[in-house]
Amino acid sequence: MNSWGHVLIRVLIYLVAAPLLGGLLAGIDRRISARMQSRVGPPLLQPFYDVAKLWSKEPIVVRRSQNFYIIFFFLLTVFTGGLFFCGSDLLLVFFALTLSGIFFILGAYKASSPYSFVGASRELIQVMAYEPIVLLTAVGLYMATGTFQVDAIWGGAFHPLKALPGAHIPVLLLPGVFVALLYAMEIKFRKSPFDLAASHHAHQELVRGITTEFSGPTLAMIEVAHWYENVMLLGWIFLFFGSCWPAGLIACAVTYFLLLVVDNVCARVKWPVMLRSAWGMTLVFGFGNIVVLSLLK
Amino acid sequence: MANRTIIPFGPQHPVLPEPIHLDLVCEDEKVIEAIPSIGFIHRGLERLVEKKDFQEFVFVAERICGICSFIHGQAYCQGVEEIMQLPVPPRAHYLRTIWGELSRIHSHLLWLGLMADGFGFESLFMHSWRVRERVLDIIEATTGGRVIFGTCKVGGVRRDIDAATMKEILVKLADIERETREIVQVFVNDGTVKHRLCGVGVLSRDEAYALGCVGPTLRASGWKSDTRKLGYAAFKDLTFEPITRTDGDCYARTAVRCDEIFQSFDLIRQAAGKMPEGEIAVKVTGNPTGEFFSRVEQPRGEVVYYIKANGTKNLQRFRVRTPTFANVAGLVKTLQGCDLADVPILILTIDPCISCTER
Amino acid sequence: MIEEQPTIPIDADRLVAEVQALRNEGWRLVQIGATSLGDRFELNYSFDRELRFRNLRLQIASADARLPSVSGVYFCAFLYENELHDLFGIQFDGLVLDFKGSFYRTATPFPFAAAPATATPAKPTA
Amino acid sequence: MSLFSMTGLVLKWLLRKPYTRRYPFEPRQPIPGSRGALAIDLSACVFCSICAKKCPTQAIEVDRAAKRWTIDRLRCISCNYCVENCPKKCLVLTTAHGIPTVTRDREVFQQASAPVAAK
Repeated sequence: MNSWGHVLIRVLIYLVAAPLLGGLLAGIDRRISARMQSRVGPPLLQPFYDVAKLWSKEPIVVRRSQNFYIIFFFLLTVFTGGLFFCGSDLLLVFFALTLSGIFFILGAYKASSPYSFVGASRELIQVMAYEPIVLLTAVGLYMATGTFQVDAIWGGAFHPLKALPGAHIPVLLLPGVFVALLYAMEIKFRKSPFDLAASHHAHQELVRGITTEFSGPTLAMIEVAHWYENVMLLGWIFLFFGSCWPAGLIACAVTYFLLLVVDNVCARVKWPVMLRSAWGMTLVFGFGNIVVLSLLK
Repeated sequence: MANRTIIPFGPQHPVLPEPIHLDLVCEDEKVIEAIPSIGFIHRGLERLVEKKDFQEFVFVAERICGICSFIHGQAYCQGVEEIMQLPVPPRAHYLRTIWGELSRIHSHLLWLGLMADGFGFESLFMHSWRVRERVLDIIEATTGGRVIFGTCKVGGVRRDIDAATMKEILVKLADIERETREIVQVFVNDGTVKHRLCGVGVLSRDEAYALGCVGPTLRASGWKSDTRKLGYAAFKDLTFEPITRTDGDCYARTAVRCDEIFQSFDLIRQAAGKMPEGEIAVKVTGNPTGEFFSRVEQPRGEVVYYIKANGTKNLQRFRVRTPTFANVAGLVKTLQGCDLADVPILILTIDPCISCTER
Repeated sequence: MIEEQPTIPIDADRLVAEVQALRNEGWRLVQIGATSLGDRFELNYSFDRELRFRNLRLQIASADARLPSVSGVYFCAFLYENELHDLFGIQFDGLVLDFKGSFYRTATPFPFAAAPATATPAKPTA
Repeated sequence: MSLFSMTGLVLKWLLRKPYTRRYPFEPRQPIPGSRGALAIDLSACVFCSICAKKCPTQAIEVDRAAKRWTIDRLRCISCNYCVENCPKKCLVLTTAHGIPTVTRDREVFQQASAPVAAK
């Protein structure tokens, strides 16, 4: 195991670098989307300007306690990312992330506005839609690598299926799980066609959905939490490439670009379609992959 | 279940920049009841006729709506000309037809964009409006204005389009038509778009008629009703058939408007080919006496101008029934029992122009 | 001439029956509008069938104006009748959907009830 | 039924130059024939005030004694009605559009002196 000092350095790097990377990613996202829509788009650093401006604004709340939940959401999201990047247990990471999501939803419920109310219940359905595939990811990675430890997967330390060619890159054994996870990513990144709990553009029937009633520094916090979260989600993609990190980086970039393209070529669907299709993908690709893998053993 | 919440929708709502307010009584995501309320910006334009003389009033009429402005001015002028029995030169009629159809194209492209925005398809929204900009450029070059044309006047039009310019416009329009096809095929074919539109907000043939719907809303339910068939302006000399669909859902209404864009391109080509030479306006002397209901087909449907004049330079009564006003009853019907997610789409498919409804 | 527009004068008490008859013949309600003539309101009920236009006209005293609603015959008439109530102050009996004066939020109540200053024809200028 | 039918268009525009302009830095080329800001040739003006009477928005004021012609730019709707009715043809609509302002000033044109902007 790593020494404490080593872990501390990794956590510190994560704490500083993740929001910078996440914000930059959001900026690139907006530029590329704009170009796809034949627009010039905002400056690359616009997300940082936005957060800085939000931070300087007066906080206005319906109920004080709603911000309390968001602080927990923020801390838990950051904590989850920390767990992941210092190479901890993957199962713990997934459950901690779900917990942070629940705090977000509770905060929206607490705000007691009909918009954030419906937004929160849609968010719950989204959690239901992507949670099965997230669990299957953990199971699949365990089957492919024999461990739940992120560090060990990255290190490519232990493989029960060493005999198979390319077994040190989990994605080669888990293509189905990977595809299903990409589908879930579309939901996690709040991209069209699944931006139904909180659209990026406030152009939906719920105004801004789950975040409608948050303003000022609280909204800035939600934004930064999403940056942390996004970086970690790309870390999951990275994980699928084990020790082969150049392939991992390319995969992250390609994945994000694909998410953007899909975002720009789809209408927002209604929740029954999202739930049905996400579970369908999970069952066919994710579960099918797991079954094949267990037969190979 | 059965946990009823009231979701206030509008008068200012990001997906619908129109001052309409709805209290959506919802059970989960089902809308049980929705009564629209408008009237936030009643401007009292109809009584402005007491302040402006009847020739100057065309500027006010054009400003009833920012999108179908030219056809508003045209409807007003046609009404006054009818009362005064003015011999409007045929060239003016053709120019009005061309500008009217250009305005229909830009209105429908605007609507397609808003619709795409309504179902969360941002890139489609932006691309629709990009194409619309090119139409606006043509309008600006020929009339001087982008949305308020300001070229219609009692007795004719203010500007002419010379043959060389007309030729250039036709070349540009062919290109715009090609770009429009790229966008329209997404509206008509795309799976996610169809998922949001098909079977949503169905108005049966009988319902649409009984509720007094007009324009594309009525035609999408299978009625071949188009006021242009009255043969005003140059439409009596042009060949066209009203575009209809039979499903009466949001998809049908979208498809009708998509096809109407191409019909308008065709009508402009026909009108440009047949345009006679001659004067573009006649001199107006005296004041009107009489009354007339001027009916004209706007992008949103039939508009009715009631003009009553009594021989003074100010009209006695001026009344406008905009197409949106007539379509609100259909909206009330489709909103009952719809999904919350469909509310913006249902409001948008009547192509609402609440501001002109309130005049 | 774009189209013929026959106007049929009727009495207020025959209104609902006449409108019902037109509905049975398959006419579509185009609009209901009013003109203030000072002490009277002139109302136009316009209909259309296959691009033929027809107009029913009646006059009522503007003081305490009251009419039966035709919204039972044509549902969409509720819009026009609420409008007439808010702009002219005409009361409609039996409205299926009554906004009770909140259809238009006008700054002054019944702004169109008074006859326009130009209602009496001045000497023609030409 | 086809999914992703927009993809071609989206990718095409990703590689193209954007259609929009960075507005205040790249002003738009005026379109010939556009109805822009109203301009006056003061030397030809006889201060008959027909333009002020005809203006649908009462944007123009004419002081015949002081030989002063003023316009409220934010009221002017560039409708061309004053230009059509001007007996001396000293008014003209340029193709340039007004610049954005935050105050509602009247622009004053005084004969025999340069234009002065005043409150």
